[in-house]
Amino acid sequence: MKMNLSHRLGGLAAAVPALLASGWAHAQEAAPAAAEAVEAVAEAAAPTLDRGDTAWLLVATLLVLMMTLPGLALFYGGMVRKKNVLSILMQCFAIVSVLSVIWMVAGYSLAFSEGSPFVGGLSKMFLAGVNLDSLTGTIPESLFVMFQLTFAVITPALIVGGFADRMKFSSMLVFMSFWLLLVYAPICHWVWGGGFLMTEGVLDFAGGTVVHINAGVAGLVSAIVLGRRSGTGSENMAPHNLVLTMIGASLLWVGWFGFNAGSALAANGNAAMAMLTTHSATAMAAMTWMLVEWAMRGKPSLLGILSGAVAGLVAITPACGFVDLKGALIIGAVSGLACYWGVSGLKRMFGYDDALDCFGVHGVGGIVGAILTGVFAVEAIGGKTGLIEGNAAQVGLQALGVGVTMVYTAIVSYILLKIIDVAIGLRVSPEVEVEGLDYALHGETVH
Amino acid sequence: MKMNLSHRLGGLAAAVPALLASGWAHAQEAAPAAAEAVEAVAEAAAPTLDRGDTAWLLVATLLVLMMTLPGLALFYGGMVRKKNVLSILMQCFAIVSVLSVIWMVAGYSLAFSEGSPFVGGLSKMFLAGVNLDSLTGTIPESLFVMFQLTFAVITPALIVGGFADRMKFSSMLVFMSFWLLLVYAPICHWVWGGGFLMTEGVLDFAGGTVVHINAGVAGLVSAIVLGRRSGTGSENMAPHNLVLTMIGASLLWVGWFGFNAGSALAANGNAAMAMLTTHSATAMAAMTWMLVEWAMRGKPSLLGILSGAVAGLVAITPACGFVDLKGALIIGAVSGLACYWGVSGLKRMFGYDDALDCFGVHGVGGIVGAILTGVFAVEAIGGKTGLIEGNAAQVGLQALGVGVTMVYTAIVSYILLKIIDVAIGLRVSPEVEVEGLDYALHGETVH
Amino acid sequence: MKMNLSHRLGGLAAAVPALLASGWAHAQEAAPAAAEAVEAVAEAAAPTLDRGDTAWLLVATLLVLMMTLPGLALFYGGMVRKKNVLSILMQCFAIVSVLSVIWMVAGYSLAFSEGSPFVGGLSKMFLAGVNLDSLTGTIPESLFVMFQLTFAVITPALIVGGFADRMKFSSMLVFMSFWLLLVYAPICHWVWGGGFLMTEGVLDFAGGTVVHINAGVAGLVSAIVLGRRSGTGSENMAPHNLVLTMIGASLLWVGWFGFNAGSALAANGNAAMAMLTTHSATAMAAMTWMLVEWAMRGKPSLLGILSGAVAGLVAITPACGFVDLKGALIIGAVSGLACYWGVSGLKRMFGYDDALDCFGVHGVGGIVGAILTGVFAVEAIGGKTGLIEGNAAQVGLQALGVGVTMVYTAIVSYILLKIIDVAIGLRVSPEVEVEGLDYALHGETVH
Amino acid sequence: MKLVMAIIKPFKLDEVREALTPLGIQGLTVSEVKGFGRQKGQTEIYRGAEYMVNFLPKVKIEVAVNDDIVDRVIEAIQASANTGKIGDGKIFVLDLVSAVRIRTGEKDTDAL
Amino acid sequence: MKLVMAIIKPFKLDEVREALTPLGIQGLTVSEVKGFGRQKGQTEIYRGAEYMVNFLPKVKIEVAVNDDIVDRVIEAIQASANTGKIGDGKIFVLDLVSAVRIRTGEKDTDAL
Amino acid sequence: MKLVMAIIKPFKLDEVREALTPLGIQGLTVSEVKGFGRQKGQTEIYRGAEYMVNFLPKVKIEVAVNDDIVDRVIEAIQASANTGKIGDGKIFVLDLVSAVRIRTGEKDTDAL
Ligand SMILES: Nc1ncnc2c1ncn2[C@@H]1O[C@H](COP(=O)(O)OP(=O)(O)O)[C@@H](O)[C@H]1O
Ligand SMILES: Nc1ncnc2c1ncn2[C@@H]1O[C@H](COP(=O)(O)OP(=O)(O)O)[C@@H](O)[C@H]1O
Ligand SMILES: Nc1ncnc2c1ncn2[C@@H]1O[C@H](COP(=O)(O)OP(=O)(O)O)[C@@H](O)[C@H]1O
Repeated sequence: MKMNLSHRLGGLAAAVPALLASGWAHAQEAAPAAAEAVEAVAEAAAPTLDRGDTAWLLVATLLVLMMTLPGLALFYGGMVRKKNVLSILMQCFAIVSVLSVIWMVAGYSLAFSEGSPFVGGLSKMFLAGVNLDSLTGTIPESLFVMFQLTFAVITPALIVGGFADRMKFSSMLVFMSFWLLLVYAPICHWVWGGGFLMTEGVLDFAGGTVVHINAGVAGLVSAIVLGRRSGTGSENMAPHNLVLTMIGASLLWVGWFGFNAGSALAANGNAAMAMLTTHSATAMAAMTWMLVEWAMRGKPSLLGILSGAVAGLVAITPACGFVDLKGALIIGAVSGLACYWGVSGLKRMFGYDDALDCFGVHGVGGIVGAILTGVFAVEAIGGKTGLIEGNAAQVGLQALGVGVTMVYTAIVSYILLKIIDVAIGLRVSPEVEVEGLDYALHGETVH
Repeated sequence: MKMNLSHRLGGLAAAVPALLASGWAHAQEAAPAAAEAVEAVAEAAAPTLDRGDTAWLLVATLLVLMMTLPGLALFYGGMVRKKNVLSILMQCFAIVSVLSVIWMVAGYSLAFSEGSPFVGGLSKMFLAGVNLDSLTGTIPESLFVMFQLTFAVITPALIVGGFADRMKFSSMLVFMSFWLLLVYAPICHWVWGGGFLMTEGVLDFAGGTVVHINAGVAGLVSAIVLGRRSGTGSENMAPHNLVLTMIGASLLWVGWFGFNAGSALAANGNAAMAMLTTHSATAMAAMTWMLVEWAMRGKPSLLGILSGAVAGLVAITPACGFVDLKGALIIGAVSGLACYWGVSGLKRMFGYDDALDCFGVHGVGGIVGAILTGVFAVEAIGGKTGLIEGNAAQVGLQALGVGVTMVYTAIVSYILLKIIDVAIGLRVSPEVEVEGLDYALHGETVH
Repeated sequence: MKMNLSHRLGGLAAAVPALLASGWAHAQEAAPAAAEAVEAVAEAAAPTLDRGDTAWLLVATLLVLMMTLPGLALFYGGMVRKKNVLSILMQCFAIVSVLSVIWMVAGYSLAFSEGSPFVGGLSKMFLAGVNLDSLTGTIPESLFVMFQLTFAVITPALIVGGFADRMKFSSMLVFMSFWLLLVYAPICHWVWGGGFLMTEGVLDFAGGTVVHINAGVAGLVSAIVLGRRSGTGSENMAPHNLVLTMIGASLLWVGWFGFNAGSALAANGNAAMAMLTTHSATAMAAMTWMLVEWAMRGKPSLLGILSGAVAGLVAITPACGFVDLKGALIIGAVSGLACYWGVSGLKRMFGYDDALDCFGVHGVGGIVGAILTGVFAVEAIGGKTGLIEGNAAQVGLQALGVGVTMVYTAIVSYILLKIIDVAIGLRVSPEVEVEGLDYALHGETVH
Repeated sequence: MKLVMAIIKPFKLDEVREALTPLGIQGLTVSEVKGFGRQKGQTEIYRGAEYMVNFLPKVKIEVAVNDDIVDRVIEAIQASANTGKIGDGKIFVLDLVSAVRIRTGEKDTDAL
Repeated sequence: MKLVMAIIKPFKLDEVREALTPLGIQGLTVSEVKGFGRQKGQTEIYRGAEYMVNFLPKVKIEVAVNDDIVDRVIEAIQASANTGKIGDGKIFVLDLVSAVRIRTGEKDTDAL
Repeated sequence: MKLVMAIIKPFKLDEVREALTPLGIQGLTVSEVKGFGRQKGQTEIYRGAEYMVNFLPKVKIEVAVNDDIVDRVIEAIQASANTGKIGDGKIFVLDLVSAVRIRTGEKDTDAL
């Protein structure tokens, strides 16, 4: 997904309010460059289908789906108390179901059809024009639609970690549906769909910004808006079944190769190298977290090493196609440290109740990864240079990308949540929270 | 698996009794057309191996295996009471083991070697002639054998849902072994192996008829022959662990891409489009079931949305290579509704105890999918037209395919079960049922 | 991985002590032939990347990772008592994390760079020279590094079965780190990296010797050195949750296609045939174990059929690219029988406490498979002949390969364990063992 | 008042509950317990080896009743929980000093 | 001495424990039980069908106390476990013949 | 007859059972409970944070015995369940009004 398009970042300051104000106005005339860039990419792509690439992307797509169902659902589900585990699974499953439909109907079009630099158009609603022979690069466009869909559904599912155990199921669905259209689709357009954000200079191989920082910030905002879980501090909130969390983390690790190596959109050396850097950073981050926790708490925990692995996966996501082994190992180590601090020091410092550490891991890890991509990018791997090869400016560009995304997603997520709160309420009643969401909201329990 | 062969459907009326009467008689002279058609297919296939296609089919094969082990086993296992969960896993695992051997020894030959229009021959027993260089289309024949095997073992495993919690393990194995040879192999031959059933006109892309209607009806018959579980109505039969069911449903969803997109037997636009329609119908069906249940019962349940997803997967199976996005979404919505009714209204109406809703989901969903394939087939996707493009006759043809399969599998399954009942008994004793099959039959429990 | 290199087996007698004595001395001048052979292989390999092969190997790699995480971890985790399940998962996860880093830093170089016939060199430390365009055969070398890594981490993870429930976590990590470098890397070099062991005559398609016999023997040695679990004989040691074991076994089965068919390093007829023989042997072994247990104990158990499947997978590993269907079925049946005896008769005979039957399944199954490869190899499949085609000598060669590996791994594992025992102690205190490793070592429990 | 505590085979729970209803028993409390007793020798199969299980799953029923129906309660439990096979369990009767219904604060007989 | 046994709604456990601390109660024992009583009609949803759940999850607290504080203990439990809704549970009081602290061998009042 | 109820550390269960056998005890009933007491401060680690666990896993043994051996039973339990560390648990003794063996209908002493 290295579709880094030339565009003036100058328009940025005006862009966010403009977008909010004009809703889905397609400020088409404002950004002809983006549209041209999309065409250029289309032209550059070889016009024939490659069956090896297609085979790999078919698999990569289902791997990313597996990351959410059952991967992430189990990762999160094992961490809550027993009375809420089914609610987590339900939320993830419903997000995938409902948002998949929305993606097909309008999301893909808003993200990837020609539009303004800020958002795509409506010309591909209901996938108009995506037929049997349409190609994106060397793979069928229908496959590209599906591959992108899996990213579009896992991002909202990640947010669940922020508001777990206390949000109404109905409000959650409403929030997610609008969030997909108002936050995810535009940011996806900025970065991969011909939008204004990612000029040639900003690097994000597989979605550190679009997916992880985006979800991490939205999770943090929802944790703050909803408030702390009742019982925090007094009740035993320890994860009820880390076996589930371990299965989830493992499937995330395995599936992430589809996410990262799949983002090469081909079965070639780039994909293979992305797999190698992804795996190295992950292993290093897991090991680092384990050692730090061992040193600080006296015992290395399973939850710790699993969290470390996910931290590494997050951080290497933007970098995996640009850095070499050494860069990957350093990114892994730094992200293990940083996210350990994110879930302990940082969270305690501000006192928000990011229930499953959506921001502590995905937000912090995403930021670390995006910045370090600017440090460790080497020409031999991804054709781009970073700080260590003398291109100090890259770090600043990366920081800019991070900042814009954080601001936009924070503001829009906050407004959305507040509107829904007024309209139908965000939080379940205290009785429901005590009784458990499984039984109260879904009429089921784990026996 | 779009091997739709020209043949007179006229022979049908005579065919079923003839087959039953003559056993494995190869009425070769009765149907030269089929044999020719098989040859034609063989010739038409490109004579060289494509490594991209092969890569995809290697993966698709293991995905379909994963659908059964552990997918379906967990999906079903989570729904029974805790005392029976291991028995479900054991049944699925034993079915895969024993029936894989039978498939290699004789099943593949009966389904795919040259024979009569009603059943294949014995020339490929022990895979005679399947050597390193044999091809089926652009993939190795050995891979085609394996791909087909995974279909041949999941179909019987689906039937387990009908007689769960009360069938003897030994009788189950005997029943399944004969069922593979007497029901599955012939029907598979009719549809994909050059048999009489599927003339050019009847559409079944990935096995809605062969797999789902077939299993659904056999499950219903076994539920009726075995009778209700003791304790039905009085005892709490609620699923003991929906976490397992959710893992299972997720692996079914993910694995089903191997099933449906794999059935293109190539890594091309057809496979990609089949993946897209499969995913869309599934998401839509899951959402529909959730909404209906929410409206009717006041709460959306996890089991409901999971059931909806499976309903959608079943219904889109025959259609996935023939319909476009809109068709897929409609098929999804209709199947969600229909199967919701199948597991509640229909089951209550007749009072049979289809324990895990094998017929309610796979039977009803399979029928809905087969018929709607005839409605929504569009030329641009699969080269075939349906009702909406003016070809009303297609719906009739689809109904015929459904009817023939239902009648054949119902009759033969019934006879088989009755014979086994007389010979060695079908049902465990009431004490065993109360104690639980796990401990009574397998000497193990979940602690 | 059929990289069978010509080399005099004559050097063998001297080799083992020499290696032990000289540590990492690279007796380069002693074995120029090996180095040449490596070059020859490199030359023979087509110099262009094949995207179909690459797609398949990307998938095969993640499948083998999935075999360990979560596959093997769950397979083992379900078999222990509830108080130790997290410790098993933790050990597997930590092994993958730490050893992946070590593999990248030094392991790959010791196994696959040019060196002596006994061990590779240090020239590829930190993957020096593995860049975007390096190829191994038709796939990127970075992918080959990753594929091999997954073998290098599952092998130590298998050993966990031998010392489960009683080894200190810290000592376990130290042991595994050195074991990777001192045992796995050299043996891997002997067999696949241009080393002295596997002359053209000795057959091992996917690692029966390197992985399974190696791990089985190391597990046995550690079981003996650590001693029996406290409570053996008196306490109820029955598996606490066979649902986990079943999920694990299923993922092993599915993932093993990556292991075995992936070892063809291509998406072609060899891979497909390896998949077919792998599946057939596994199904046969599972069925055989089930029937034997049924006959001997009166009940077929889930743990039994799962163990049978793993036995079959192990035994077919060295054979899968050389034998045909009949050979595979026989290997399956024999391994089912042999491993059943391995976990019952053999273990009882000697009274060691191989907790999760690491030797009983992987050791015994590996030996059976290696020897029978020499019996059933047929020219039509793998280009090699075995006993049944008149080449009786092959059996002797296979036995030699088995013997050398067993002796080397037994000696070095034993010395390593003894050193660690003196230095930091191997075994947890009796109180910790009673309390459970989960809480005592990791501060966590399953609620 | 008495507290009747019965240890029974798990699958007899529903029958026992139904046997108590005609006596006017409106509530009872149930726990899963493990019993050690004369009933022995059950084994679990574990990889070809067999496993002696010392503790068997039982269900404990606790029901507070008025003195006047104690005997009929005991009889009803004994009749409904009986299979005639070893391991059927025991009934123990304890004196109950007082009882309170939390919701209303009602005492003793009114609380049952 | 008395053994006070209370059957309460699970989510009231923490409140009850906190209500007992001021009375000098230093220990208690808790078990998960299932209650059958007047509180009825809860259902689980199961594939569009509904399921009557006869037994509801409750928590049983057992606490051994000196005779002099029994009444206050009962009051404290009743007050803290009360929601006013059906199914709040019961308190039963039994006579305690003796008590021993295993660690020290202390007896009766000293053992509590 | 008495009902002896002991709350012990879980890993002491087998030892206690073995200590009771020589006294002629042929049966007992065991449940998993959670104990709150002086033993405190255990923590679970949770993502770098620590978690105070208030309730510790304990095992409750209930055994009905004849009056003549009550003292020896108490001693045996106290001796075998003792580790000398805080949290070893308690033994409570209750009066048993009657006992019935469900299988045979035998009463009281014969029922044990
Ligand atoms: N003395 C006892 N005290 C408490 N519980 C007992 C006692 N004896 C038996 N039990 C309980 O009763 C159950 C059945 O007892 P057992 O001796 O196996 O058979 P039976 O009741 O038919 O004589 C035991 O599993 C145990 O739970
Ligand atoms: N006679 C009884 N003996 C033992 N436990 C009882 C008895 N009656 C009620 N219980 C317990 O008390 C709980 C609450 O009783 P219930 O009748 O539902 O409501 P309430 O206590 O408000 O009258 C029950 O679930 C059961 O556990
Ligand atoms: N008053 C009491 N009533 C009932 N159970 C008690 C009481 N006091 C203690 N217990 C039980 O005994 C266990 C051990 O008590 P604790 O105070 O921790 O240590 P010790 O027995 O060594 O004094 C507790 O966990 C609890 O289960």
